[in-house]
Amino acid sequence: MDSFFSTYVWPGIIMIGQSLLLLVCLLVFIAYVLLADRKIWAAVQLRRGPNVVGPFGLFQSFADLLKFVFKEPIIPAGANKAVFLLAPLVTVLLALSTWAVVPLADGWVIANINVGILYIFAISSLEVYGIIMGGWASNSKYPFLGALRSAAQMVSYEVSIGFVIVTVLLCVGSLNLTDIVNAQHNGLGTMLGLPASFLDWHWLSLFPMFIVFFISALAETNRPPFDLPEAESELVAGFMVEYGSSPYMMFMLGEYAAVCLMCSLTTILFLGGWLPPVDIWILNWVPGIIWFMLKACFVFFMFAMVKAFVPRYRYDQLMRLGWKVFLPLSLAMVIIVAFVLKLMGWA
Amino acid sequence: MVIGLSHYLTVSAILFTLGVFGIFLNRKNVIVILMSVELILLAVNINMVAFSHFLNDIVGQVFALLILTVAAAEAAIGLAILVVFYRNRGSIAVEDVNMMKG
Amino acid sequence: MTELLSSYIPIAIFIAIALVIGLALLIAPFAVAFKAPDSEKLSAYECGFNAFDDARMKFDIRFYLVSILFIIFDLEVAFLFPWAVSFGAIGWFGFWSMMVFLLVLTIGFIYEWKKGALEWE
Amino acid sequence: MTAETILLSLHLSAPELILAVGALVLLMVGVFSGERSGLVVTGLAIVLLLASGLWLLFVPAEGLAFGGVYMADGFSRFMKLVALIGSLVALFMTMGHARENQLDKFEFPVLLVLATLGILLMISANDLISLYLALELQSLALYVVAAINRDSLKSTEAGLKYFVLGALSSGMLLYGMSLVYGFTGHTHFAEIAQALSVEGARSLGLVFGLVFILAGIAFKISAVPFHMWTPDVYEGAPTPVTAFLAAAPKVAAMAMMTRMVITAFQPVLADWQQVVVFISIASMLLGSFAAIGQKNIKRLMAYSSIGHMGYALVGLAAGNQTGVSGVMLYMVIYMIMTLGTFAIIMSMRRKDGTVVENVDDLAGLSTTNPFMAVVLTALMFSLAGIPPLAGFFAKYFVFVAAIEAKLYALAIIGVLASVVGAYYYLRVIKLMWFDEATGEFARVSSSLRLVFGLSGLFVTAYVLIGGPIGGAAELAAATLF
Amino acid sequence: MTDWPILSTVTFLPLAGVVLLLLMNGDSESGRKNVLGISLFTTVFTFIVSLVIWIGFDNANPGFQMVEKHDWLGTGIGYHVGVDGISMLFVILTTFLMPFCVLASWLSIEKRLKEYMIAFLILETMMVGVFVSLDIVLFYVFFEAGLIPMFLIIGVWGGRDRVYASYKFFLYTLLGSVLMLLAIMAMYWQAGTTDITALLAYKFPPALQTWLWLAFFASFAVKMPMWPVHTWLPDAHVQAPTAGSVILAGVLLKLGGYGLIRFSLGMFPVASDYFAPLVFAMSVIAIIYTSLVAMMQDDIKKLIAYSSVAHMGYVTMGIFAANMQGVQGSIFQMLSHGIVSGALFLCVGVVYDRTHTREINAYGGLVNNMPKYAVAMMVFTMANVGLPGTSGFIGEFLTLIGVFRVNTWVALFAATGVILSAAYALWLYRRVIFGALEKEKLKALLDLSRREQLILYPLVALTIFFGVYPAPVFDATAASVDLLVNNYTAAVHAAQNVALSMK
Repeated sequence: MDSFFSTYVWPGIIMIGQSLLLLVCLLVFIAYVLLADRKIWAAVQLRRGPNVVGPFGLFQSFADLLKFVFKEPIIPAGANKAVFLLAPLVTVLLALSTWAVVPLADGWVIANINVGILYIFAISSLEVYGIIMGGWASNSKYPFLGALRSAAQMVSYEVSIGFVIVTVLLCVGSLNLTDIVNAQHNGLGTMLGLPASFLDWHWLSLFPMFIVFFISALAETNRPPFDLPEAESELVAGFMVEYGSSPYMMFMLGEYAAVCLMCSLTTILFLGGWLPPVDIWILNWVPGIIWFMLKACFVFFMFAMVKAFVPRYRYDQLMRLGWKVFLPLSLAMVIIVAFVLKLMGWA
Repeated sequence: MVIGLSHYLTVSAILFTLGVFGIFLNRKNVIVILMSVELILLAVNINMVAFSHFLNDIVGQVFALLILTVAAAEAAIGLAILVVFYRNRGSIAVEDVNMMKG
Repeated sequence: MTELLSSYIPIAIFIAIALVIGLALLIAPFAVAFKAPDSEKLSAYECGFNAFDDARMKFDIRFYLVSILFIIFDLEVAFLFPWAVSFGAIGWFGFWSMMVFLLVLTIGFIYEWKKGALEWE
Repeated sequence: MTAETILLSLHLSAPELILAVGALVLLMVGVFSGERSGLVVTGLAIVLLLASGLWLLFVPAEGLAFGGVYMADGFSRFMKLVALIGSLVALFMTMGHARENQLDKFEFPVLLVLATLGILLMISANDLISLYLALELQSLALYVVAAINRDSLKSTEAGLKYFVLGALSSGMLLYGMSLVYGFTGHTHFAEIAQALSVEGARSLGLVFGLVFILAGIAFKISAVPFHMWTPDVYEGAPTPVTAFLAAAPKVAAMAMMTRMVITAFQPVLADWQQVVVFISIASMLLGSFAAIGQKNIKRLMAYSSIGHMGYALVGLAAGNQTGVSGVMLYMVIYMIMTLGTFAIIMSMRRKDGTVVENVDDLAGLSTTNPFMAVVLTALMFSLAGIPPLAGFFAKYFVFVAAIEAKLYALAIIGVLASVVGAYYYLRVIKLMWFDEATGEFARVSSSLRLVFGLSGLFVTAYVLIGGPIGGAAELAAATLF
Repeated sequence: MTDWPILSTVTFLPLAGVVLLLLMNGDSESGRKNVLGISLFTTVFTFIVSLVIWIGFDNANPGFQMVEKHDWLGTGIGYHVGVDGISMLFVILTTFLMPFCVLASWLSIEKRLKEYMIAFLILETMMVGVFVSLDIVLFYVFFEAGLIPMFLIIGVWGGRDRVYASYKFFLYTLLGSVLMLLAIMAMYWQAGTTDITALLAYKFPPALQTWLWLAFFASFAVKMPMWPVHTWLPDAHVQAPTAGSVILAGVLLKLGGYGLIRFSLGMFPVASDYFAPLVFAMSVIAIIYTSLVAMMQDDIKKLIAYSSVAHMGYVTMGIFAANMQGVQGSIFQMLSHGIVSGALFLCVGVVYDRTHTREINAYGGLVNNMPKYAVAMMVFTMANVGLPGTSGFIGEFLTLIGVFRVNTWVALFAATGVILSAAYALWLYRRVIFGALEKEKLKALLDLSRREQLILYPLVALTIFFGVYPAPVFDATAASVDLLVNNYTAAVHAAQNVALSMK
């Protein structure tokens, strides 16, 4: 009986606790990311943004949550009800479940599986299902077209994301996310004789890929300037037109969870994850999670700034960028990186 | 309960049977047929991977990867043909694929 | 096997909890919110008009083309992943094998490009 | 892999490499020179096929390549040459006839080259994986080719049917392969054979696998009970495509099946022999009886091909060296007869340009176009297996093998079916010679006339030239044993 | 001379004529003349060349002569030809009948003469080929290949029901012969060779012999034709053009008889002995039954066709009597029947060309305005009946003696056939030739033209010549038949001894 508890029950409870902790933190974090997004945008436009609920509007997101929950849920008469309701659930579920493998610091991960990046790649590919389902189930023209556009856009950029990841993998040689971060202990900088620093991270050695990844991440998550699926002037609110109440909120939640994931992924792949910028004792003393959060927030800040600064793309420009620029570019980079690695004997 | 090879094989056999029946019994939509075909290939992949694991032999997994690829290509071509057929016929119901008989 | 599986159990638990949260959010308004549906409210959004026909209409073939292209390139990535991971171990033979593969794909890509499969409008 | 083994592999697979590289180059040539480059690309494709064939002919290289998944031996060389001739002729026939079936796209020759590449690889495949990939390469190209006339309902329907049943057959084949892999632990033919020759290795799962594999291949060679696609696809696909479908892919599938059962499954001969015997009998009977009522000549040829596959399988069922050489010879002769017949079917157009496909449209051909009538008569008698034409010798060698293997019932049913089969071939001849003409055909293009002329010459002159061909087949078959 | 491949020359000489014809334009009037000229020249020349075979033939040698042997199609199939006493005369018969066929078609074939002649010349090659082949596959090839031209001849140039008749002819014969094909394969597998000389020397195990015998018999019985698979023959005869009927009756039926002697008797003696009673029964039924049927016919050609079946009954009977008289009689009967029945069909052709009917009732009293014709026809009718002094008598008489030595009852029943044949043949003659010349249409008929005289008179002469002096034939056949019969008897005795010792 004792062993039963020690082998099954306690680890189980620990796992549940860990998961709950991460999810709650994540949701709270998303709430503030949402707020930050609005605030940054407002700041750029010299507005104040939400500032009523709580000090500096800090509780705005929670107020929104309550509002959504108490709104009347509408399911259009022509809609396919089950699929209509399943769509937001799928979106949220998939967006959240990717987080199970993201290491927030060395060892701070729910499941340290050896194919972490593959898992993320796979689950995030599935996210398009939520959108397609939502657009199709609404049985209305705007959501339908919005969903199609959205899906096409997401898959277009997923291809280049895949290639980018391949270049990183070429340098690392492992699919484990922790390994990927640890591999950035030494790189370009240490080769030049410098101590381990931010120059070793992949953003420098794979700079073009870093840019491609960043922009593709924007497109993949339907962030501005690639938010065509919900371009108000053309398609009102894209695939979400018919949604209201908490299903609508769940789409938003899923979207922001995906954005946060992309930020973390950028951090892990290119910005050295939880590694300090310079390998000195004082910075090493700061917990890894702090560095990780700082870097992720920085990336999100870039996301928000892009949203604020860059005008929206036209759909054909967007597709052209994805297929005719990023795809060849990243493909070429894969070849170049592989060739250089092989030639220099680094791999 | 230990999950053994025979369990995988049973699942795969069931999937395979479903796929085959899906092709022959389905009277409604050609898309369903395409999905049945995919189901068959998935059954095969389960077999392959399961055997590969229990035989401790990597070849099965390599095979499975190749099957996946080919299945994708096959699906792409199948859908393309279905699209042109739809353009000509205006329907993808199975009973409408009946120009030629005998 | 068990070792491999056990590393996935946390994921399963995690997903289960995420599912619970998601379901809770989804069901909450149906449980607590005020409801007064009418036919106008339940009709599809159409800028003020009634819908002419079914919304699930024919759509541009390009979407289809894009999805096909995606499948092809995504699978290419599926081959690239293991190649990249074991890059150090496979030598020049492995390198050139993949280059040939990529060459074939590139040729396909050029074909699509020239055929206009990547053009929108 | 050392540099030498790689070079050796490349050397062994040079015919395929020529096609592979060539196909890619052709695709680029086509796409960069615009939509109207069909004829140029077709010409270049023919050059490619010729180059590959000449290499095969003049650079004899034998051995295993790419870690054993590719086998170049006498058998593969012989069958590849045959298949290449089939592809070449089919492609040649489309020249000048491309416009009416929308075959003037440059993709068409490229697809045919790719299909041919798949065919060559199928013949050489010595491992389940390479076999599957080769088969799919061929099939995928053919699915597209069958539906290539995008504006024709018939063509697209043919493509759809071909695709659905082809995909199903691939699925069954794969399922069988997975079982065979699972129960023997190998995918390499030689290793499978070795694993099977151990006492007690033959399990139920393996037998299931074997049956599924045979069923999958039976689809590809359109043998009963997996023949349903054949008549529809033959009828629906554009005629040049049908001509192609009926020729080289059949040769390749038969070669593939032969290599597989002879090298990989030799230890369980008793198991697959039953299946092959059954398939063979069913095909022969169905091919003979179902063809009787057909009005469309392409459908007629479809049933004819079903029947002929049944006869070819008689040789395979024997499972001995005589049988294999019989199968090889059968495929050569069958292919040439089929190509000739399809060249004639392609010539069936009225003076106002309409294409006719009914058997009745051949009425009185002997008065309106005696040359064509004589050739078609020779081809029909040959298909019926009447000496001294080539078709007789094809049947003779497979039946000798069956007798040698003591499959008397199979042989008796086979010859009786051939008598029934003769009935519907006679119908075609009767229409041409005994009936009054209902209309005249337009002038036949010289390329088609060349094809069916040569085909007719082959079937009649086989008695003179058959010796060396038979000798080559025997030598080639010996390499499998 | 000895080195010259004379048999191949004779076999393939007609094909040279075919090549010449292919180069001609047969449509115009002059083209027609040329076609006829070339065909006639080819056939006559072939006949003359074939006579060289007879001249060079060594009567004392029972084995095969003028042998040629080459490798051919691998897997043991060789090109091997030669003649012995049994086959040599059939070659001559074939080449002899061909010029008559050409002459008979001179006017009666109105359309597509060129193709017609080509078909005939190809047919000639095939028929000669059958008789000279010494390789069993080669034999089969020639045996079956003859179907193609004959099918077309009946179907294109035949009468009203030609399609039915040609199909029936083709499928019946094909069905029979595919079984033979299987037997050939089995023999090849058993003996490891397809060479007839080797197979004749090979002793097949009795059980296998039974099956092989049945398979071969199926083919030859259809070809002969024997009752009850004879029904294709009347149809084919009636529908075929005159020359087609001549060849059919004159040569093609002999292929069956030749095959029975060469293969059934020569290679499967034990089985032949075992099945002989069956053959006797079938032969007797054939003789009596078909003779009775022949009496009921209103169509001249059909009547002759049934009489052919009856005559073939004697042949099979004689062969399976398996003694010197029986076999020699059969061979003689076949040769004689080749000439006589051919000639009878030519006679029918003569009047058919004039009146375009074959109804017996449409004729009567022809002796009045066609005396020469009446005489010629009388000779042939008598020969058909088997009147002493004509060639028909010798064959029938010898076969009956042969059978008598084996089984009295069979001989007795068969002998009634002689009476029956006299009845129908004479009745036919009476109805056509004698009586009053009443019918208006007939009154204008002219007697034999030069061409027709050229056709019929040599045949009359031959019929009588061989009836009076059959020695040349017997001289040629004796040695080979003797060898055959001896081998046969030895094999049968050996088998019986084995069977006895088993008990």
